[in-house]
Amino acid sequence: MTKSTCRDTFVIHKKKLQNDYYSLVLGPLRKINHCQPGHFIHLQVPHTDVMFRRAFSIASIFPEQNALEIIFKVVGRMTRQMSTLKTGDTVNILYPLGKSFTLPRKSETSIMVAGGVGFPPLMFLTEHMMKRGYDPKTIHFFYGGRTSADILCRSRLKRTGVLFHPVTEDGSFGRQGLVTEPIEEFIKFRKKDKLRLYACGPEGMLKAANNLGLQYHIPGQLSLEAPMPCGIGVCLGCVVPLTAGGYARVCAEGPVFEVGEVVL
Amino acid sequence: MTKSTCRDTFVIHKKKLQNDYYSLVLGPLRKINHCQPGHFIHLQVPHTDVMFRRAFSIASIFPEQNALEIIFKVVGRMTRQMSTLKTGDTVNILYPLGKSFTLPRKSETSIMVAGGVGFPPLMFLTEHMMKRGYDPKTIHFFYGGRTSADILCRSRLKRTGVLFHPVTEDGSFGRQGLVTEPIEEFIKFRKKDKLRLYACGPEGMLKAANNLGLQYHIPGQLSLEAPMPCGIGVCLGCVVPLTAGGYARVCAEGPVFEVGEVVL
Amino acid sequence: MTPDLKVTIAGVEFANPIMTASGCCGYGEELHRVFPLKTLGALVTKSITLHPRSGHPVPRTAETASGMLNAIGLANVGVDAFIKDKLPFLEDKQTRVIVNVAGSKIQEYVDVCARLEDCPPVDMVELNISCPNVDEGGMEFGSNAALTEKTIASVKKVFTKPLIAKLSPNVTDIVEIARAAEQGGAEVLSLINSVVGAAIDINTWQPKLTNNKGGLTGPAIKPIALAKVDAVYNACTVPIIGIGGITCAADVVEFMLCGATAVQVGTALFIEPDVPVKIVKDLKTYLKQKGLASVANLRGKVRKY
Amino acid sequence: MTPDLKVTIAGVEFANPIMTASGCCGYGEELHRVFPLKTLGALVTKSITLHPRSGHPVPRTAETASGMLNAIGLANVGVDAFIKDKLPFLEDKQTRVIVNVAGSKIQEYVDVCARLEDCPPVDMVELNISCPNVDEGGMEFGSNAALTEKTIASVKKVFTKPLIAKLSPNVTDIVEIARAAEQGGAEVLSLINSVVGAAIDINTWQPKLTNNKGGLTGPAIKPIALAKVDAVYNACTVPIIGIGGITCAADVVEFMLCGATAVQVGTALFIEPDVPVKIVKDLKTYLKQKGLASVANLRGKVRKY
Ligand SMILES: Cc1cc2nc3c(=O)[nH]c(=O)nc-3n(C[C@H](O)[C@H](O)[C@H](O)COP(=O)(O)OP(=O)(O)OC[C@H]3O[C@@H](n4cnc5c(N)ncnc54)[C@H](O)[C@@H]3O)c2cc1C
Ligand SMILES: Cc1cc2nc3c(=O)[nH]c(=O)nc-3n(C[C@H](O)[C@H](O)[C@H](O)COP(=O)(O)OP(=O)(O)OC[C@H]3O[C@@H](n4cnc5c(N)ncnc54)[C@H](O)[C@@H]3O)c2cc1C
Ligand SMILES: Cc1cc2nc3c(=O)[nH]c(=O)nc-3n(C[C@H](O)[C@H](O)[C@H](O)COP(=O)(O)O)c2cc1C
Ligand SMILES: Cc1cc2nc3c(=O)[nH]c(=O)nc-3n(C[C@H](O)[C@H](O)[C@H](O)COP(=O)(O)O)c2cc1C
Ligand code: FES
Ligand code: FES
Repeated sequence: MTKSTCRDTFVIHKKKLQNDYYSLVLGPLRKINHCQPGHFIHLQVPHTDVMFRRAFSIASIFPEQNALEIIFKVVGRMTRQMSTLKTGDTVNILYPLGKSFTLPRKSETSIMVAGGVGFPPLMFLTEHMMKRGYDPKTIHFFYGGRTSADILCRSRLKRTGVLFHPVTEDGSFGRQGLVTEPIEEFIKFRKKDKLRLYACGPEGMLKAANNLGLQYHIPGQLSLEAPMPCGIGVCLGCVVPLTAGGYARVCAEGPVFEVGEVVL
Repeated sequence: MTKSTCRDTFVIHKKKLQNDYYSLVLGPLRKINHCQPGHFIHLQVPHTDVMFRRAFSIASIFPEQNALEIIFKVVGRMTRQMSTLKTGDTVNILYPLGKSFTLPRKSETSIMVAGGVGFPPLMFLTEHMMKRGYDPKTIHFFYGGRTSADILCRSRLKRTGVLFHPVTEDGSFGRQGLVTEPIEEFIKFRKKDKLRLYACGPEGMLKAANNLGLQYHIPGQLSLEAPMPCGIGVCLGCVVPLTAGGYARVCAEGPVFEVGEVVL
Repeated sequence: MTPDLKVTIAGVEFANPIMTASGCCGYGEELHRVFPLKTLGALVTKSITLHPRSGHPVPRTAETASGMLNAIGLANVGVDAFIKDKLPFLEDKQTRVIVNVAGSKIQEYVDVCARLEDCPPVDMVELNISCPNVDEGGMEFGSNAALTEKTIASVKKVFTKPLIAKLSPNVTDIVEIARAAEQGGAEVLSLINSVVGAAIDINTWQPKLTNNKGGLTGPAIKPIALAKVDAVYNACTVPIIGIGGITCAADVVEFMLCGATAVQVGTALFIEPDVPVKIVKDLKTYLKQKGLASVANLRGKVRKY
Repeated sequence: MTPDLKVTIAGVEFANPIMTASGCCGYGEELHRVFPLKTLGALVTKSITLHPRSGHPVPRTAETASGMLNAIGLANVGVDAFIKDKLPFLEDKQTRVIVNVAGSKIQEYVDVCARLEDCPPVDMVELNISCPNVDEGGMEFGSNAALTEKTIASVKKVFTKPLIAKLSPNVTDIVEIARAAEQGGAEVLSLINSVVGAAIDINTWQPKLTNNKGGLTGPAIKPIALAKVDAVYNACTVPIIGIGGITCAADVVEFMLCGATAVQVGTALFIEPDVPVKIVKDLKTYLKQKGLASVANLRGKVRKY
């Protein structure tokens, strides 16, 4: 695991996406290239009454500007305060943290399973793969949300050239239903191919993706969430039970785990 | 005592004066005319890690805009955060609080003794007296500071037409020395007049003003400071010993006390 | 359907379970300038002693992380002046009046309560057997089971309205003290009083309180208070009034789930003096959202693992 | 002149008085990725038990006002794996190593310490007789004077390096326990461990910890810790390590003025993992500003009223 740095940095750019979703670009930061898809940062706003940092997946990096992007949804105390940040404001971040995704073989077909605020790391993974010369047509990006407003950065995703499969529960964008349904169809249809799963999203989605992986013997990785007091592996607060017994720390052994590795 | 209101309001205007001094105009607020010179507000910034409110003297009111002004100096935790407030930001205030100054008789000559952040309530008193038709020449405004940068709002004061006597310890503006020296000279010189003292400033200045009042039998009032958890008289944390024995609450019986009333 | 906020404690009905804590609301006059006291289930007065007390020299308070220390020193007007000058104000305010009583000897508690016995506006007395701020032994009562029982039993002989024993958290086993208070005849238990703490000024090297130490209160101590309420609720049968760090309706719900029948709000009044108004409103909203007909439906309903 | 940060405790010299608290720094590996461990006076390991423990189910932590609750359940690799897999890493890190030991029976403490006796990198052992998170009686040791003395005396027979007794704040009279620990042979006292607390989720009505209650730590408890350190310092002669809510050099100074020779930083590491670096730097600056030659000049110098 690489070293992590704890430092003040600035809001370079803030953008309201849709609904309660925001993008924040933070920098300047040293060694931005050490940030890999799956890594997260641990963020703190100064002088707030929220004592602990919050974890945010890195959504992309801008090496020329020594900056990184996170995408967040306003759901509680910290994110509400983050939504009032302005360009030039100071935040403190600890980065990069966690274990990153393992890239697929170029011969494999990747199934991205994204939901809600689980979208950012998979977008990073996808854009990273494009830079590494992967064929966009080997990536099927399934993106689920309750409604159209939950499906972020559509044009950005499309620009990568990957095969985009939006799914919404209310049918307001893309196919109607849960994202796992078309994925199972896809898996059945492409049984012969070497498939690989990458999932990040709400608990139910992760469970379903994990089950699909186990059921159809598709290797892959899941990125988990857990309340993280420390983010660096010292408090033992963020653990998840392992199928092999015992616990693993989501912040240190994860957040990226292999399909079948953890009890969801 | 009047009723007090606790409510959210906005930063209408913020201005950096000199050095670490700022002016904040807050509003809209109802019943702004209930705010009298000597009254203070109890202010809280949302979502901060500073738990208790801080007291600020009302520096002026703008009845047409239903707004009031405070002037503060950055010295600690709360004021540092207040210095980053921007127009449109929300703050919560409890107002008006405390006992206001008693106006002098029109036949009396008023000696204002202001120092540091004790200046705002005396500026309010002065401007208030002007509106009430007092002759500006009956007001001698002694204003002490360490250096020129501590003497705020000079042109505003001069505009009132009062007799302005700035004093700085380093002589960089006005007379050199402590403000109490020229006041004593003035008192000796005007012994025959009916004088009245109004003082607000650092502890040493208040002590000196109180002593001058006692020594030369000049009636008057002092506005005190004390750490104020509640500001409304219920915690008994802000007390000051009375010369008659016992304690008075600075927030409720004060902050304005008669010369000779309290033990300084 | 508006949820029912009424609670009955020891036969006395309260309009709602929100009370203001002793020492944080004076004798009611100042708060009434910020909001009408009838908003409250009850007002609990500052501790009353037999003789007037002017309290400790300043500084008497210090801010700490999400809390404060205080060592006011039981400053109060004394029972006679209280009855004469302060109690009449509370008579027509349409809220229940609980008088908190402190003393340094058992006889002092008895004497004060005997005088309150004949005051109709007084609905209950809360015995502060747990104040950490008097040298004469204020805290001793509350950290000794036998003394606790004896103090309460002695007061019961002269005071016939319901008696609340206010417990100290500064003990190894609060259940032991709670049981002793029950045994002594306390109809209600209130907890917690403040937690002993200290703070030092690193510039002057002096304690931040002239009393050297004081009582820690405010949101910082809420988890401590909840654990104590839970422990006492599981061991005793009398109703409990939960106190400690309450600032919002969600906090009230936490205390009630742990077994409190009512709660007292203290330090939060310094931060937001009209916070009881908001709490009562938000508590109603919470009950509605949860489809509960009465606030009593929350009591003790925590679903332990 | 650079002020001297060195402190000597029970004959062992520490480069500075800043240690990381047990359970908040693992076995050192993770923190070393954020800052070099030689910055520290000492690292105190997570509590080590005779057998490995996986700990309580999640949720194990909950955020509270200026603090947190935890009920990790003494998750650790067990003494054998610790000695084999974890201790070697600490050997060349140029910091002192204090191994925190927990158990549910006296014999367990003895067995673990006996194995640590022959491990050269171990400079001291800290006995956690105060962990509130194990049912088998973890806390009982620390709230009973006789048991405290006996536990320590038993360990002393097999462990010859200096022994620290870590005290619980959840007692009526910490001085009684401190004296018993001293009596048993503890060369050092460290205090405080976490304060018992609870929190309830008002949506699910379940406790926020699967253990139902847990230990409160962080800035919220600093005033409590300071009062306890002050009390013990005035009653005992052995050196004290102050613990509880420390986040900055100013906090360290407060603890030292109250009598601590060194301090441990716990929860603050979760908020700012490299905070010890800043504390050491700021402590130097403070001493310079005050014209003090050594950090030892602060010890016990509080000027009481
Ligand atoms: C590795 C990792 C990566 C992450 N990446 C992202 C990301 O890219 N984007 C993103 O937006 N978020 C991400 N998160 C989540 C993020 O860290 C925060 O948890 C989230 O933003 C909420 O923080 P908050 O302070 O706003 O909400 P909080 O106030 O902490 O509340 C969080 C949610 O839980 C609920 N809640 C609060 N308290 C309780 C309680 N006691 N019981 C039950 N529910 C409660 C709230 O209602 C709210 O819905 C990630 C988390 C992890 C661990
Ligand atoms: C009635 C009244 C009116 C007031 N009017 C004004 C006004 O008009 N303008 C204005 O600027 N202020 C005014 N004040 C003062 C104001 O309320 C605040 O106290 C002040 O602004 C400092 O707040 P802070 O949080 O920034 O500083 P804090 O962090 O509270 O620190 C305040 C000062 O005390 C020092 N300090 C902090 N902690 C300690 C300690 N433990 N021991 C010793 N010293 C310490 C700090 O270094 C700093 O100098 C008034 C106060 C009162 C009571
Ligand atoms: C400034 C202050 C004064 C207090 N005075 C008393 C008192 O006189 N008698 C008493 O029983 N409790 C007193 N208390 C304790 C409170 O009633 C309450 O038990 C404690 O503050 C915890 O509640 P909180 O966290 O909501 O403040 C006082 C508390 C504060 C903060
Ligand atoms: C997550 C967590 C785990 C802890 N584990 C232990 C432990 O295993 N053994 C122990 O003696 N103390 C343990 N503690 C207590 C700390 O060592 C320390 O005494 C306490 O946290 C107070 O210090 P703080 O406020 O700086 O955190 C733990 C504390 C926390 C927050
Ligand atoms: S968040 Fe502390 S160990 Fe993972
Ligand atoms: S500030 Fe509370 S009584 Fe004055």
